[in-house]
Amino acid sequence: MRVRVRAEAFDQGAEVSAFTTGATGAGAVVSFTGIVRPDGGLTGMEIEHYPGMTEKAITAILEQAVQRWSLVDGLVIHRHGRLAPGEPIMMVATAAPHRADAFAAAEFLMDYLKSRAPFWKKESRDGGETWVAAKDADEDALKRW
Amino acid sequence: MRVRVRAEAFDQGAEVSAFTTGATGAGAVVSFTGIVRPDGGLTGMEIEHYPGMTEKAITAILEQAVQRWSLVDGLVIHRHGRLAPGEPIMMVATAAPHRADAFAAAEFLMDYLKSRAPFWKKESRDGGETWVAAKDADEDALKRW
Amino acid sequence: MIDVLYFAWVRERIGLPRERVETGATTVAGLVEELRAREERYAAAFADTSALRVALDQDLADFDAPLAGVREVAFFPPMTGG
Amino acid sequence: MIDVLYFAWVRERIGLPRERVETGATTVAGLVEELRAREERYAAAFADTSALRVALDQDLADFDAPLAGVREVAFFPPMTGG
Repeated sequence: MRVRVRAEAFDQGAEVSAFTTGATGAGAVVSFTGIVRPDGGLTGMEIEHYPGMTEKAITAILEQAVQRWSLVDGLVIHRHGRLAPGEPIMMVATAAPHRADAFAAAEFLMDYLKSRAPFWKKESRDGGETWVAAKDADEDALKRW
Repeated sequence: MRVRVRAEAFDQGAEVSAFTTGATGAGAVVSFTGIVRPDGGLTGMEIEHYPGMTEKAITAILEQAVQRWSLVDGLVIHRHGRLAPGEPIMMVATAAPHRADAFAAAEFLMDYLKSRAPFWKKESRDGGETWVAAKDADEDALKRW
Repeated sequence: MIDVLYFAWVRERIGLPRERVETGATTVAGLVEELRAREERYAAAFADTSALRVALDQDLADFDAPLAGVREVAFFPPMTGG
Repeated sequence: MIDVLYFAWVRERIGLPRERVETGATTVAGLVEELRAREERYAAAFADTSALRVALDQDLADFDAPLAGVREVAFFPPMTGG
């Protein structure tokens, strides 16, 4: 189980490979990668976070997922700082004996990271910078777990 | 959109990287990798398929997923022939603007590939070889779509 | 003449992967009856068609589907991909 | 003395990322009242606490939570990770 919060880019292909190789006994590996979408003239994104709490919150979420779905392993990588459109923001990976558990755990991790890990996104456009508002749908997504 | 049916091993990390790089405009990429689980003394697996129908069936399933969830792109790789425990059998990848669509499409692809693509698995153990029986649960999984 | 293909344990039970069959059957079920009547290994393979699937020209079909115009029929157990 | 941290637009509105605060408040809500009374920029940042979240020693908490024993309080908007 690993949590990495960092400013530097990551190589999600290499991460997925290493994660799969290390997940001995798994029959199913699911990965999710979030990418900065070049929507509506977006020129960049700045991600602020709360050092210390970020790692603590993500570790707690990941431990919950590992236990609930009997995961063989779990991984969360999340960037902060300045990102360009098209760049990967974050990824999660889950490994389980069966596919339903690997999928459910990855979706759970994403839903919780969205609303319970202390990150804040600020989008840059030609017109200036705006903080991304949390969506009610993201908060509602937690209710299914 | 790409479908590859092959005997040779594939590098799922490199595939996920290339897929993500090519999925311009996506905000979410989900990948699933299925691995031969070394369960109950399994020494190997042989996957038989129906050349011609396999590609046709997978392409139809993938086209359905791309349309239904407005995917930016979709990928299915499936091996046949002899596999050792721990080896990747197959992978799917989906790219969409939003995460819910990428996850749903990947799960849909897996459910349909399990029961609607013409592959048959035979497991080798010390005691001999046995054809894997289809599970009612796999057939039932199709009903949710 | 029609190409008949067998996969997985159906192939093993019958002992060959494919053959050309001269048939007067108008449906898949009729073809199955003819094959069953041939030899014990066919009777064994087709003993319980609820355990089998059929594809006509590489599309899944039902056992009551017509054979008119079909060039390739395949019989196999439920699929176990993924 | 307590460390008070601000993130995202709360940080921008107040104009600093953290400060040491001498407080007699016994709950988060009490601390918010004290901060609001300080200056317009604090009043603006804390105008609507339903738009804010609070963490005590790096765990999410409610605005009626007690401050006893707490060393670090953080105020921020709803999170937008992932």
